[in-house]
Amino acid sequence: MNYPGKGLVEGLAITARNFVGSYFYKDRLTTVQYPEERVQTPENSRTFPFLVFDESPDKPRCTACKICEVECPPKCIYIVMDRDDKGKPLQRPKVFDIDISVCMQCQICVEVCPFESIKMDNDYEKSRYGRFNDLVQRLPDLLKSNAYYNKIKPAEAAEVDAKLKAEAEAKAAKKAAAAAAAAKATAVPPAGSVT
Amino acid sequence: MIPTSEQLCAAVPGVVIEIVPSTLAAAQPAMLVDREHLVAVARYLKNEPSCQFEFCSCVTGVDYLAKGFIEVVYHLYSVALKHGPVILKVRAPRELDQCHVPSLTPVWRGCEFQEREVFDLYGVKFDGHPDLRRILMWNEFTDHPMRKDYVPPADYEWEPTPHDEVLKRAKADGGIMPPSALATEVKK
Amino acid sequence: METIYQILHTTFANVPAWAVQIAAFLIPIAFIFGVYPAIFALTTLVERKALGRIQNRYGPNRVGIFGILQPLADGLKILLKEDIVPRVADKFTHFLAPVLIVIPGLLVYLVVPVAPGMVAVDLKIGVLFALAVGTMSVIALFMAGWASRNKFSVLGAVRAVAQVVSYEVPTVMAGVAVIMAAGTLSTLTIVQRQGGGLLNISNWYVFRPWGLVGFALFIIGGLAESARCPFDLPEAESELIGGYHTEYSGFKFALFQMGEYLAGMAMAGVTVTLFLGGYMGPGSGPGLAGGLISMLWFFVKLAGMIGLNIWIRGTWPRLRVDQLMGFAWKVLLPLALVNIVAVGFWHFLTPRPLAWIITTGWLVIWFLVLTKCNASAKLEKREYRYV
Amino acid sequence: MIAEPLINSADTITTKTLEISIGPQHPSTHGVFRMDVVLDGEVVRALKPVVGYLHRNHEQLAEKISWLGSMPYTDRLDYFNSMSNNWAYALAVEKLAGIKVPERAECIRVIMAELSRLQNHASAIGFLLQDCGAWGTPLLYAFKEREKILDFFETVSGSRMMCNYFRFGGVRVDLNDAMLAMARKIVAEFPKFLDEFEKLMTTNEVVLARCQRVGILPRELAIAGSVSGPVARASGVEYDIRKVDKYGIYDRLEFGVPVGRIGDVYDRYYIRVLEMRESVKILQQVLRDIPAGPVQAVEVKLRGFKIPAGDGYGRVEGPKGELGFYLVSEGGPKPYRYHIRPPSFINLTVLEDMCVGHKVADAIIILGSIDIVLGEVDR
Repeated sequence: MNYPGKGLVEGLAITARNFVGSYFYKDRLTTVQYPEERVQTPENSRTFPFLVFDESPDKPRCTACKICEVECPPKCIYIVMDRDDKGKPLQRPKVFDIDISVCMQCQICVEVCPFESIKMDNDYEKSRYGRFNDLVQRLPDLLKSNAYYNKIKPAEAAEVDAKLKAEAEAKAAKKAAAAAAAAKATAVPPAGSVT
Repeated sequence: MIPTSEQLCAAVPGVVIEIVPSTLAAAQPAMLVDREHLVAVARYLKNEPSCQFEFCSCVTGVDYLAKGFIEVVYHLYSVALKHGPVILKVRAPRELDQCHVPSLTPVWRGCEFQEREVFDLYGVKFDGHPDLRRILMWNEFTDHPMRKDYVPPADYEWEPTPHDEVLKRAKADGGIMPPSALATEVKK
Repeated sequence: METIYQILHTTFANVPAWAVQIAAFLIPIAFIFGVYPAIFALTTLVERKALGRIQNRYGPNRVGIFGILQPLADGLKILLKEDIVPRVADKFTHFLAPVLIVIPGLLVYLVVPVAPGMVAVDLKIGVLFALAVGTMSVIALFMAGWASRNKFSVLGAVRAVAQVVSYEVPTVMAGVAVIMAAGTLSTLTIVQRQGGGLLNISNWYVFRPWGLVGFALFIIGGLAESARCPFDLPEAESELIGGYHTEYSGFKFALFQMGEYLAGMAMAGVTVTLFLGGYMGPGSGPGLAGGLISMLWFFVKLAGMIGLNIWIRGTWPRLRVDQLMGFAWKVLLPLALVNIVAVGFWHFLTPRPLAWIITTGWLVIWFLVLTKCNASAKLEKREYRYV
Repeated sequence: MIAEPLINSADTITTKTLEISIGPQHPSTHGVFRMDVVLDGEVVRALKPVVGYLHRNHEQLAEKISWLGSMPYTDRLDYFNSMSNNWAYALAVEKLAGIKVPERAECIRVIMAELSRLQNHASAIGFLLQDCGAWGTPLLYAFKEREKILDFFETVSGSRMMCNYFRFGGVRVDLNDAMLAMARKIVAEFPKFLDEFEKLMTTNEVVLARCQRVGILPRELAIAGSVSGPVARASGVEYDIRKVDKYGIYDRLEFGVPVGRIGDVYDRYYIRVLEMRESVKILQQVLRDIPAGPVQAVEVKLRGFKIPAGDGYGRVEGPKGELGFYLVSEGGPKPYRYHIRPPSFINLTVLEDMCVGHKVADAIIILGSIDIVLGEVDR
């Protein structure tokens, strides 16, 4: 039956249902009281990058090859390679700054990094009071342990660890094979022809 | 069906059409038309029953600094016959005073804002455009920013991670140098 | 007022007459200035919580348990806010407008009876006084809009004046229907006439055919007068940013909010008095106990009306200016006039069932005629084909 | 004293029109957008849109970074649906470079684009009714659905709105079973939200009074003004790029494209509701049988990716209209010219024709019905 105010009354019925429903059903009351309750961010979620180190903070995986600095679209990474007193480059960054007011969290640096050393964090509480220097994350703030990486992203970290272990074994096997070949080469000449 | 250049030459007397190929994968050849006959070709493409290109999808300006001209590209589609893009290209010399191209807004109303944008960013003046004003930049802006030889104003704000020309300019005119940029860096 | 004077005089016999007279004056004023602004504060909280719940979210629940102290916090915040007056504004009128908007809202409560004998001033022309004072806020709206020298406020002010004036006419006509039925203009006697009958409810005017139509007209008139949804055009956020109170901040803005809410509650109070039998309800009667229960009944009905306002605000979008005017003049006014004729039938046709049939038939015929010739908001035949 | 002849005051009173700028900072201009409106009382006499407040010159930025580097920037174009922006850019590059996309990646792309269309249309009609004056209720119902879809995007790509999920030749992350189950749940619950929303708003007399016969866009003007997307289809233009270009696997999916007739604000509102129902149909088909297989074409290098010299134009049916990318490459790792065909910007061309003659309140709704996003208008 179609009386003139039908649409209006149906609208009232819907809002009434939502009003009453919000007291009983969870999906009718979707607010999360932020500081007390927190939404569990999914594993893939990414905020700002951080550098991974295996054993100690002064030996990060990063070798300051600057690939991420070149590939970063908004150019927010700044790297200076560490040098010992004689000027020989050490495979380590002396300065590694990320300006998180410029970084747009696009994780291209993670994709292009050949040494799996830069990964995306999912800690989103990074607001600061200062505008200039506070928003630049320097090397000490960026360095986080591999254990932390496994804690926040278990699946991804496990995959990365497996890959690194496989590479390490392959390198070790190659080195062992090369050492064996070198040892065989030195052993053959003195003993004459050995079958 | 998409008209061939011969058919267009027949339809519009005295037009000079050159086919500009694209990559073999994209296979979207374009028709470079000279400036005088552009409007006639456009009207023909729009009103010809077999073409009916009445939907002008995209108007773009491209600055070929090395070759010395600015190119305006029109992508036309037909809504009635649903067939693919016909691409019209027209070239104008880069110097601001000679950079004139006949406007196609009288033919397709949709080009109005897009041609204003090409004028605003590239400086191509469209003759016959009903309301040629700047659309994206503010009115007092004099330059045309998308040209390849455009030099942005040297306003070095605080930038903790400076790179290449910003770093050079900061060192040159003594801008505020963030500590990390001062770290001595020996060229590899 | 006289009853309070009697009560005081008997209890404090030895106090001189003039002191009792002053006390009898001050108590109702204190009651009005105390209770209704408190209800306003509570309504802002209840509105925000109810709208929140409608929209699947909590309302304010941080200040005090369940947000009870939120009105206090808002009041304090508004007090501390800087009061910006535009340089080009007409200073005096800009200052006077918020004051003038609150006064009519409070004056209407003088004639609204809260309990038997408990009415601030028992005017013989109560209803006329209430409706006349109600429209005084229009002048304040226009003063605010014009004084702030802002194009959007002028647009809002012009809309406010047009809307309140054009909705005042059908509302007054609907009030005339009740006055004819009750035979008096005094609100106290109107409420007494609606008493008696089954459980003090069956005699309410809303249960008469013409009363129902009058009640609907009063609700729509009340919404339009206090510029609440779906008639909140004067301060339509999406078009005019803030309408007449765009250039107000700080406590003047709070006065505007209070003026609007008080006007809305005043209209709700008058509607309750005229149609829902004021303080009449099961168990209400003279004497201390009956008085308290009747006061409870009055405030329950008032809360119901405010709840309806909030419910509508959470659901319906707003009308456009010309539709708003058309609706008032082309639909509501004829309906109100027809309603008066219906009351005439009701009064002179003594056998009750015959009266019921004639008036109901008359009203229904006219209702159909009006909706037929004003058929604007109907879904046109629309066909969508799939390509 | 000779009595003056009676003169009709209407002839002598010269009323002045009121120029107001519904300015960059205004509650219902969907971002930093300004309309200089000439009002005669309440009626709009002239309306000039003024844009450029959010102009970041994204096209010049793209000329300085690699092809992949500007993929995250495409999320910031129409920040309501970063997934279909990514697809438009990826499609243009693949068309230019001739890259083949594996089957599973195509299915994932359709899922993401249609989910992005759902949440865009839901918030578009939510905002439209917010402009009509429904104080937040429809918008928050629409946002409740949108949150579920954004949570799905965050679970898959890592960020709710700035997904940066598509790569040339496929997508970045594969969908595991948990993600697919989440997507199926969203698609199953969406029709319930739509029915409730329609009951709240579609037959509401005030909405009908406000939206019917307002801002009518005739079919010829829509085509001439290069209007695309739901705005054009509401006026009767039977043109949907998913059906015309048949990109991705849209040719294998059965879905209808709703086309209106009158082309007023109500049609544009209802076309979006019908399009949402079609998108749910598409999603159900694709989610039913997703093939296994690789998710990204192998031959695409991550760094130093070069495209042979030439130019190309690739386009996608975005929720707001035809979103196209015109790319010119000179064989180097950086694009020589990177142009975006923004649907919201071009749909504004006909805004004035629709608004003149209506009231101020209608101009606001007509703008809301076009559903513009300023990130895309100003680029």
